[in-house]
Amino acid sequence: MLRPATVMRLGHHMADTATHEAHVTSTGLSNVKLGMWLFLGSECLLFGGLISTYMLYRGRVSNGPTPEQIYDIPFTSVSSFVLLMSSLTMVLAVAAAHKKDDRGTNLWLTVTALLGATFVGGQVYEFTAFYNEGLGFTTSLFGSSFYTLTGFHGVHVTVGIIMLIALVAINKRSRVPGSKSETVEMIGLYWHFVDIVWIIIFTLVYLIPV
Amino acid sequence: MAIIERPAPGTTVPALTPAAPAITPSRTYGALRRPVATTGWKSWLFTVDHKKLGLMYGATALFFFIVGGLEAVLIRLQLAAPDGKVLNADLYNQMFTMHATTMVFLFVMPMAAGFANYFVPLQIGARDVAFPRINAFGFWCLLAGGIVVNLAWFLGGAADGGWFMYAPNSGPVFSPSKGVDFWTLGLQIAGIASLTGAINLIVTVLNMRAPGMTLMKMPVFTWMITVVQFLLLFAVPVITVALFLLTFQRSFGAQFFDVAAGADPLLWQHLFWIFGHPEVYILILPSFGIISEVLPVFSRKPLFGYPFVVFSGAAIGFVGWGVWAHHMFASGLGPVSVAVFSLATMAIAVPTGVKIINWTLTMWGGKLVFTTAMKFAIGLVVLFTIGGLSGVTHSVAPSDTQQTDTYYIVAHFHYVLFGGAIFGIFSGFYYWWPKMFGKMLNERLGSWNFWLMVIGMNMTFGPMHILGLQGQPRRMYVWTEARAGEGFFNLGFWNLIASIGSLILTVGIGLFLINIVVTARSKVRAPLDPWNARSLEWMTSNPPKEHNFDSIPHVHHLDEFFHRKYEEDPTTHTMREVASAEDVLAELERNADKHIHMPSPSYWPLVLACGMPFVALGIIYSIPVAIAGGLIMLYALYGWALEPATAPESDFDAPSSNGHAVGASHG
Amino acid sequence: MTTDTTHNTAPSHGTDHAVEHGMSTRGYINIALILAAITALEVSTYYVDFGPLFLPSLLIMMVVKFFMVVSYFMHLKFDNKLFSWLFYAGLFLAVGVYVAALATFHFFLR
Amino acid sequence: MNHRDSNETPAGGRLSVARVKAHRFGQRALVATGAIALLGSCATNAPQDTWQPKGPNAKMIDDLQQPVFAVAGIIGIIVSVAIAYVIWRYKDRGQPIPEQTHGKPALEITLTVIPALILAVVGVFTFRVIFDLARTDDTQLVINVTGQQWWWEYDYPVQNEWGITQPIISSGQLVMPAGTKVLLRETSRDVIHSYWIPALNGKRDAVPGRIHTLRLEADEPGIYAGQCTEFCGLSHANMRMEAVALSKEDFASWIANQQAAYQTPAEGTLAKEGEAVFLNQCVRCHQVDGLKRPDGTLAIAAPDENVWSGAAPNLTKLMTRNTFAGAMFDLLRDACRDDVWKADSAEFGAKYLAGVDEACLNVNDLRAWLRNAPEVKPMYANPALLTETNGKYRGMPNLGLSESDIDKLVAYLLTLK
Repeated sequence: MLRPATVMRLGHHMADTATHEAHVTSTGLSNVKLGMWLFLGSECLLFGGLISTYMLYRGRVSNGPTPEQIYDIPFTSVSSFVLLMSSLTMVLAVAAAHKKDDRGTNLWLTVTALLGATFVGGQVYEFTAFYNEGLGFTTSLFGSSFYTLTGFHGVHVTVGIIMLIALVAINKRSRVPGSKSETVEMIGLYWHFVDIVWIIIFTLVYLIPV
Repeated sequence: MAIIERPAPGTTVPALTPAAPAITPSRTYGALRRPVATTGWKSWLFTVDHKKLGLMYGATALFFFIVGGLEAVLIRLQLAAPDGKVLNADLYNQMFTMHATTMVFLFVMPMAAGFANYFVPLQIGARDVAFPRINAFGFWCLLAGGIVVNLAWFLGGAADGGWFMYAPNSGPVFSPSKGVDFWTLGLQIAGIASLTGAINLIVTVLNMRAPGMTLMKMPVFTWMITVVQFLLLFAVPVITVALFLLTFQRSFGAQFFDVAAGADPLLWQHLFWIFGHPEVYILILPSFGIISEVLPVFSRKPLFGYPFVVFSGAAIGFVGWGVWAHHMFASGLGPVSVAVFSLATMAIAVPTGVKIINWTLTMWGGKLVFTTAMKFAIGLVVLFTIGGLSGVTHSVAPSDTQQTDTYYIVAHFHYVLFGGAIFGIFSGFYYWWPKMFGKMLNERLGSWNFWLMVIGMNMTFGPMHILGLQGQPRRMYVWTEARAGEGFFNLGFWNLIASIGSLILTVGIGLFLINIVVTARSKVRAPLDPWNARSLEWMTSNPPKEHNFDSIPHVHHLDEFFHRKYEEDPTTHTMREVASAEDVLAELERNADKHIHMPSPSYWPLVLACGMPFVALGIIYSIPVAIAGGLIMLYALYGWALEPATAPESDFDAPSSNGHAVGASHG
Repeated sequence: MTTDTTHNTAPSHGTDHAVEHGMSTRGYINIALILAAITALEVSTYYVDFGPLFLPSLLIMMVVKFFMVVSYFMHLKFDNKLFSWLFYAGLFLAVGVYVAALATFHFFLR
Repeated sequence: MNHRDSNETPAGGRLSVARVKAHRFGQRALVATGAIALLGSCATNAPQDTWQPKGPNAKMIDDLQQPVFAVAGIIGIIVSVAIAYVIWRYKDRGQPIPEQTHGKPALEITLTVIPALILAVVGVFTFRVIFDLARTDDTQLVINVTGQQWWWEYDYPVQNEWGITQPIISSGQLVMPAGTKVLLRETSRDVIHSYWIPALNGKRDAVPGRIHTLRLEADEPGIYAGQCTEFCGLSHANMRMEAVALSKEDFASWIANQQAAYQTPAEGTLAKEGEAVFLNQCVRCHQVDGLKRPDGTLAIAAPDENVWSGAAPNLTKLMTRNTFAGAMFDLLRDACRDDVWKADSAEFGAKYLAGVDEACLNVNDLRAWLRNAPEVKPMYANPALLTETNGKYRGMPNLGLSESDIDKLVAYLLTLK
């Protein structure tokens, strides 16, 4: 009979059990990574719904400006390019993390966060400009669905930036090189997903006229 | 969120060697120290144990079942006679909205989640789920969501737009009370529970199976739960979008369903039913799974055509995505769409029929033992068949235009959901009660419970077929003598029968509650293997220890436990016992693992979930409250992110308990 | 599902990891350059008239960019196929149901 | 491994015996289902019975659904009997635990293919009926139907071949010629409603911002009951409709009367005083075509300024209808109502066209309605929340009329024929 006393949640068993038993999963894949991919699959349905709502309503302008009147394609192209490049810096951060290069990881994570912040800043500027041109959240169906879609995306980017900054902070205190490499990879997946959503938004929302 | 519950293979190994000690966050960052209580209320509030959470899901669901049931009784009392006076129109509308909402989102879904939480890890031979803290968080979200939705009763009236909440009737003009706001935000919070639960259980099933348990050796209950989690994973975000649009319209003046601005009310219907139809299978498949466990056990035979049952379950899950518009045959979609969705709906009847056939053939040639669990399982097969066949009659779209929004539909889905989902859940109660609490529910009371429910259910919902075909629409707070007709099929008589039936049903369910009390007071412990069961969850004590299994069994068969107990006689091909359950268990204990580390309790899931109702109330009443809720959540996330899933000793806020085994003493 | 790896094959997955992260920094930069070039081409549709090719070319470029990021930056091309299954299941369902829903509004006939 | 797939197990042998038995049961089931159907068609049923089509569109649906019901019934009986048999036959009587057989794929596939084939056949017929019911190219008469909380407005656009030379706006009862392919063009002014006359066709939602069509055709003159079937708020239960089919001649005289000029009541009568009350109160929302104010100007109702949905029933020929308040109440006393509803198709037209006179008027309900409408028909749960509609009413408000005003109004309304 197993003594209840041996059933402990104590840390000093962690090292040996962790390296032997707990790591072996049935598929050989990481739990967190599986969970992240499932989450991203789920997010497809979320953004799909928001994009569809926008597509259905983009031409319904009972009031205020139409998309053609206010979209500033050159400006949005630049911010799209910034977000696209942040995917490159993100992937470089992941590569550095796998090489246990914490300096490189932190550098690229910071650059990614800055690029993301630039994108969000651009979005704030864009929203302000649109608002001043007469497109409020409640102005028309186009306004409501545009701000909801791009707003949801912006919130995702912002959450990503917060995670990046937090990760850099935690990483800097870590004494073990590469200890957060999987976390870096997970945030990377999230970040790239946000980028591919923008790839779709940029084409469907901005480039294709009503 | 990149929250690491268990270290992942390969990538983080160096961090965990003794030479390079891991960070101990409580020391480094000064977040709350970990809770440690192993008994008392604290051990429940901060638990991450999948069994405790399963029981908490179950208790919550049972509470809401009673609430939803009382709502249903009030509805039937109102409709017992023409021009009912029990409820006024406004209360009636709230009542049927909340009855459906409660039963769907706060009873059947969490009850299935409870069973899934408790039994999926046991059935696959795991010691916990993949993300224990997220699991706890999911439960608290569900509870928070349920409270928020029902809070509206006390704050100016509950939601009154029907559970389908069609726009524009759900807009601020046509539903001016705050009920719909509480409804959207409450369901949004409960949706987080479903989404996190889905990710958690899928990863658990994919990654944490015992050695040898391939996917095609998994018990069917686990399979069906897995299919359901995939449905939730992909369906919840769709309703999330719909609910956000409605919240933005009601609280922030967005125009999504404002027809004057050019909106199309059918957008809501599509979003709702793209979620809503998979939701139907989310409700029924767990019960299919339960009886696919119960029928083989009490037939002493394996499930007939296991791969067919598994694949038909998966097929139902998949085709279920292509049939949502059959809820909209009268909405004016145009003939092409109607024809396509009509044919797809017929197609989904085929895999459903496969299951009925397989259950029947499972019993064929068996050695049938009619325990209460078995009776409920057989009840499901018969009643679900009736519901399925009435479903086929309205897959025929033109015929559906006569039937939709009448009591015929009410009859149909109650045969499917009451006769199907709820009978399955009751079967699960009787079957798994000894496993969960170490005591067996009283079989005599169980028999009364079953028969009163069968009679009550058929008396309540059977006549609704007639009512519907005689043209009585749903969702009417009164019906009138002028449209009741005469003769055998008059509405008056059958409405009365239905109402009487609902009272019988209430007595039947009341007996179950009495049974719980009687069982809890009884001193008789359940035997180790009361049913001569077949799957892994029975290969441990009743109730299981906190770590589930002393040693993780290696799996060689579908129905591993049965095959450890029985061998085939080579001449007669019948089975004879070679080992008792006690022998099998003793074998496992002999090889007990030396070091078992379990995930540690945590404050953060509860704190994080507690922030959400504040955000919801804040959106409804005052934005600063929402900001306060957001700050609570941020603080919880901060603490969570720094806290490892399994705590180092120094983390605990009290001396470690003296090794008392947890979970065994709770009945 | 056929992605079930049994218990005893798990140790071999260390070698998968080498493949998983096999792309060099140079490779990532090349991908990014291609992505940038496609983006430039996309933006050019705003200035140059593509005629009847306008819509199809934009959609094709969008899809190419999408899958390049998913395959290379998100490693789906190199990773275990299970990840692809999970993600593409969501993507496929999303595209399927929303395109069907929009079709019932006669969205594509306008 | 002890999982063997043997074809010659005892269980397999029993199976085929059972199939023969099941077949026999199937035949009995067919007879039983037929008997139930017969019983159903003989009984006097509710007026909204969906199994008694009275026109070709509903007939098309019925012809499609009856075989489906029959097949479903038979399958249901087969399954129930099979399960009953299994329960009886394989009950634990101390037999040994049987061989652990895992299934027979061939049997399984057969039992999958059979329902699939049945459904494929059903599918083909369904397909045809869906498209037949969607036809709009053979329409003979168009009527616009607009739903609002909680009544229907019927608007007959100008169609000279039917003698409709000016638009007719009516409510409460849909009047149409029998034996004629009528096309309803439905929409709504507020929330979604659904138009449903079970004897004539299935239901079709009336959605704001969209126009949906619904074919209606009645074989015989008569009155056909219906009910709004999309949940539309507080008085959803009270939103009823009646479709009246008249012979072509009767329909022509109904049209002629609807377009006849307004006749003001004689001076000095109670009705004339009622007209003054009407002009003072009711005309804010309710239009009576041709009604003039004392100064000689036409009285034009402005419901859009007072009611959220923007319309109120046009009362021009109120007493030619048999219902009021969204068909929630009858304008006829019960005896007179039954006389019209139960008239045979030859006499029906004349009885209907006679309209409502003082002897037949359901004066109690009408007076209760005029006294305090929201009390007899729920229209808003909480008057304090009317701020959401900028103070506009949801349906008819309580006008606070005195009993003598009500006397006058009733007398006046009786002249609207």
